[in-house]
Amino acid sequence: MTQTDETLSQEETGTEPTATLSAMDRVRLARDPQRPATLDYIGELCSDFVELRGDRSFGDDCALIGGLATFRGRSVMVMGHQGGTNTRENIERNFGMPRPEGFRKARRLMRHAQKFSLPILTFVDTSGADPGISSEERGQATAIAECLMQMIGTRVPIICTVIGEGGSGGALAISLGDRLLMLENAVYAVASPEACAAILWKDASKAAEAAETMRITAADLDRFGIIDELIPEPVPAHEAPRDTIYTVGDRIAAHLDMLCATFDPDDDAGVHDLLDRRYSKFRKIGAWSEAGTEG
Amino acid sequence: MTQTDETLSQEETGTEPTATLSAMDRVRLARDPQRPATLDYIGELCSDFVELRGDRSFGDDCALIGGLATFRGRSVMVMGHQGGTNTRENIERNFGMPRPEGFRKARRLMRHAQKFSLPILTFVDTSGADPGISSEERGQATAIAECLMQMIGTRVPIICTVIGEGGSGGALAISLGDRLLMLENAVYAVASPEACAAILWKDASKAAEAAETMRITAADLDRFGIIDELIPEPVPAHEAPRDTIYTVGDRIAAHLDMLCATFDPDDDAGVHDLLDRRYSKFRKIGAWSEAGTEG
Amino acid sequence: MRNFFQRQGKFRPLSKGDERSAEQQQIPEDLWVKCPKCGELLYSRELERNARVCPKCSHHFRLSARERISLLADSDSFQEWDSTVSPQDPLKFVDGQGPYDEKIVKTQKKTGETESLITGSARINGRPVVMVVAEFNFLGASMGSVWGEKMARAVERAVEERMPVLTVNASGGARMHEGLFSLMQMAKTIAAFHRLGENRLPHFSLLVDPCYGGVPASYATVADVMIAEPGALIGFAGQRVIEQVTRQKLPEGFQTAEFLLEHGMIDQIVDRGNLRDLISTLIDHYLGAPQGLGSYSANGLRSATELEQTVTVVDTPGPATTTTGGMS
Amino acid sequence: MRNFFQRQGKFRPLSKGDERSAEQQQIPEDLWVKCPKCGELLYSRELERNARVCPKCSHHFRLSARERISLLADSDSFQEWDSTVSPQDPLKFVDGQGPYDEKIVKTQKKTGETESLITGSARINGRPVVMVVAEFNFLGASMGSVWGEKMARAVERAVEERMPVLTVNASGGARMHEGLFSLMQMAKTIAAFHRLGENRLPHFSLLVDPCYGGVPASYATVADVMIAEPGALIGFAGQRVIEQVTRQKLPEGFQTAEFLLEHGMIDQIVDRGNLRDLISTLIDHYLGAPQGLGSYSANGLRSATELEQTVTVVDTPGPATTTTGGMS
Ligand SMILES: [Zn+2]
Ligand SMILES: [Zn+2]
Repeated sequence: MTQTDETLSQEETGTEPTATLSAMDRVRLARDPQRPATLDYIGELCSDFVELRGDRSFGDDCALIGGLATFRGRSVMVMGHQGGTNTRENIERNFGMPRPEGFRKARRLMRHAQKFSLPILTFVDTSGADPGISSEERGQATAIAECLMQMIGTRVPIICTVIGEGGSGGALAISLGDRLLMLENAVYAVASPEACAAILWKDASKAAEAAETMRITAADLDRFGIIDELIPEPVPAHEAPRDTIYTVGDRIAAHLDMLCATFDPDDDAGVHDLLDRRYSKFRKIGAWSEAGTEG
Repeated sequence: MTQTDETLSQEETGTEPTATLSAMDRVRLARDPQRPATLDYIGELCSDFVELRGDRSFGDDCALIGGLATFRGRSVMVMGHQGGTNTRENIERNFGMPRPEGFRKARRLMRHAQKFSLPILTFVDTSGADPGISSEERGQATAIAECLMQMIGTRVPIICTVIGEGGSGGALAISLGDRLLMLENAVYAVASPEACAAILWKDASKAAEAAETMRITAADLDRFGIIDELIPEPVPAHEAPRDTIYTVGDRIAAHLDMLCATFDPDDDAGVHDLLDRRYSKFRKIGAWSEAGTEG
Repeated sequence: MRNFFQRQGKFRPLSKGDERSAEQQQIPEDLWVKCPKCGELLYSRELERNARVCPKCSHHFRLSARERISLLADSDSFQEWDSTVSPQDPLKFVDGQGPYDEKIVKTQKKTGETESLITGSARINGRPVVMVVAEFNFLGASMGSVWGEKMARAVERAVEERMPVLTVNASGGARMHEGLFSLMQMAKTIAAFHRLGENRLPHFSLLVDPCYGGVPASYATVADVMIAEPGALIGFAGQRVIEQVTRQKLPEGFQTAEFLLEHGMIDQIVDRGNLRDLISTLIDHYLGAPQGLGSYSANGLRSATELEQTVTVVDTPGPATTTTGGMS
Repeated sequence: MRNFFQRQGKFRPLSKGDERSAEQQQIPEDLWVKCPKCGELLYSRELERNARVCPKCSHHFRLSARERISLLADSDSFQEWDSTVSPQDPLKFVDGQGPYDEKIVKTQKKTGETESLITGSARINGRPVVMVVAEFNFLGASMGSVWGEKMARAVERAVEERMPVLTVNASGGARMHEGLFSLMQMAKTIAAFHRLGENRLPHFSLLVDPCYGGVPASYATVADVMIAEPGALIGFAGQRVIEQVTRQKLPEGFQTAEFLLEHGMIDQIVDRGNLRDLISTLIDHYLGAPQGLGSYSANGLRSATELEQTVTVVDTPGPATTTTGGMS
């Protein structure tokens, strides 16, 4: 439960998080349909985007998209959740909730990135994995698990950014990177406040209370050492989308430069070092006690 | 178009192929429902068989089965096509014609064998890959191609044996090993004689003529250097199933001993040598001419 | 194919001849149990002797973690690890039922366990194995920080000592009281199992009823061999959640072990009485039989396909009676 | 997203304003071509100038291998390799139409090609690339020994010279006249591409109409990037075979490029006019832009998803009119 030694210090980012919003206020901001989404980040921050589609066994999931792109002079593999801004798009993209095909595509793209030593950037923005009947039939749990297993061992630098709602396993599936950045008004939770309230309070209207109690804001998660950097949003992202996007781009670039400076895909020792640090990053997350001492 | 240097010479096998049957006679023998099939070989030659099922994304295909087994004191991964001996079984096993799930399972088991350095034994016995609508929907071509791509690079010794009908791409998918053995009355063809007659003679009744012309018998393929060993069948396999099975077992064991004698999974040079020989084995198959010389 | 052999032990399954009639219905509840699948009234001690498998319909009753260990491990071979690792309350979480830290203490008293995961080493038919077992009675085997920590330690120790890992997985979902710490245990456990795989040590995952949420969506479904007990309910999203979201009726047999087998997600469904021998056979395949022990199961196992054709009783699971939470 | 930019070249697609009416129907056949999809009568030379894409409905007419090369490669950059490798007749094959060796000679005279696969090096927007193109007019682009040999040589040379490989794949199936030699070319080609992959060099596979049998069931569907032309028919088994075997009516759009995209088998469907820029962008991503050239496509490509939403004309392919052979 300590911070990654390499984390850039808060001072470097310049601005201080300002807001005094409630957790539920931030949930609403994180879900705002006008908030910049993955394709907006790719469109503004990247050139030469070539979308790569399909899981090579069943379908293509538009709720989790990805492809090759040039980011600040580097070719990278970029991927992220993508919902819609209107009903038609939302149906096409299943409200940004990936089906097994989405996770299988993500896994395929990670392997692809590894083959060609392309760093990976992910954008996390989903209320969760699709909870439908056919998703269960095609192994939603297995698809997420295989994606996680691939990601944790992928031999290239990976930077993940929570840009909106980080919902449960569907968000985690593309979050196992070397850095986890998070916008100030994004949230990241093990279950939605509504679901948590319904289960633990037996009353879905207690969502705001649940949201507060669950500690789902970037500030909370920064304090817990679960995220590596909180990216301030001086105004909510949808009110200043380009500024937000470019700020995120700058922070990703700073971390990417740092990771790539010491990374050589042909140097086995360096690759192992990358994977060892990634292992330690997740190995130490948790809060437990043992024989009187805290873990 | 030369023989593998390592191939055991015919003398060692003791018996000489005896038969003077026509190609179509052998097609009929190869298809005889009483002819020993993959599960018969596993049952007689192996102990501790643990079937491993499923492609981990859509289904389990009973037309292509496999699992862990002990063969002559060694743990191996064994797999093969499996049809049925009655209508109910044939429907369950789709007449031994794999769907994409079957090839994806085969690929999974090959990766699994590689992870644990288990040699692979395959038994080839299918009229071909399933030509149905849903198989096309789920990428029959892609599934076969991915299986081939996996097999050619699998870092363990692989011995393939054609025990019945070797039909086209569905047979090839589990045939890219370090040794290709073939029973005397088995056949191995790019298309069924019936299909070939229908396409090239515009007359399906010319199947016997097509069978002869296509050179699909073990003796033909031995002469072409495409198979590594012809295993004699003094009497047709279904008339002496145990004898046939044990003869096949002895030949597989002889080749496996030879391959394993020089194979150490932890020795990169040895593994590369194995893969280089496998590459050369297929690299040289073909008949072409160039500036007057034959290839 | 060969004979499928019977195990000699405490939990030897009853043969069909041992079945009793269901007529004696006046006996106190703690002595008699009604089978939720076939309705048969079963004498408790006999059910225990049969590894809590209904002798009439083969329904597999749930086992506690300790019962599971005594079923699978050789007598007195289980050595528990890290039993003093206990949950904390990092969020100072208070829900409709009160504070989380009080809930922990109550649950610990009620169950006699410190947490929902028990880890240790054992022998199965003489083969050393790391054994990790979920306890569903402890807050629905929800995965929190202790689960992740104990799992990571157990798997790291397996790597050090070059032992295979058997996990017995049940879960109702994430330990929501621990917030994102809970979700991150999916990452922590998958990282540990990735390391196990890099070291080419096998992981056998046994899925038992019920298994939902982050456990099957992390390490439990990417094992080298995936086994489930007959009728076990396994999935990502819980059935109530799916019904609420989709407003569709769930198909019969949805999310059962049989459903998963049909959809290619698991290798085999194995009756409780055959688990030990299957695991020890697997260990021999991956790591070789220990010196002096030889191959335990000289007669081999039948293929699962063959088995199902014979043991038809597990082919037709009744309507699922268990409801579970899960992750949405 | 950014503007999708137009290519300047011989085959620049017509803008909509250039469309002509279909009323002049009295002109000789070799000057006018009827579009099989929309029925429009098209002036041959104008169709050529539009890369043989119907300006009205976007139907992509088939191209010969040489036309394809001139469409994709920079002017005069194509250097053919191994053009003297010719087919043999190892089986002394004689079918209902006569001996195979005579058929070869006739086909060579008719087409001016020695075989159904053309290999060589070229530049695309200045980027060196190994280019391998199937010729459907040569015995239906059936894959025989020459195909395998020329492909293996080309890919081996790509490894030596560290060049990316672009394959343009059409095929009616295996060259049955060469018996099992023909089937084994699937093994030979996949082996070559496995080696390319081990050397971390990219393979771009372009699937064009029609592509069936052993070509898509080997190297052509396991490329690093899978691209198809709109409306191309692609599959394992041919449509007639499937209809005969299953006695079912094939669903609309079955085996089209759009069908494959929907089923997750390909990355993108790309209009002929945009292929060059897509390929050169891909090369830059994998191998870096050549010194001095900089990034060719400074404005970037739009995502395929975006593209489809705009270019609706390729979303609704008419009933497939092409019938093909295939492998069963
Ligand atoms: Zn019962
Ligand atoms: Zn047209």
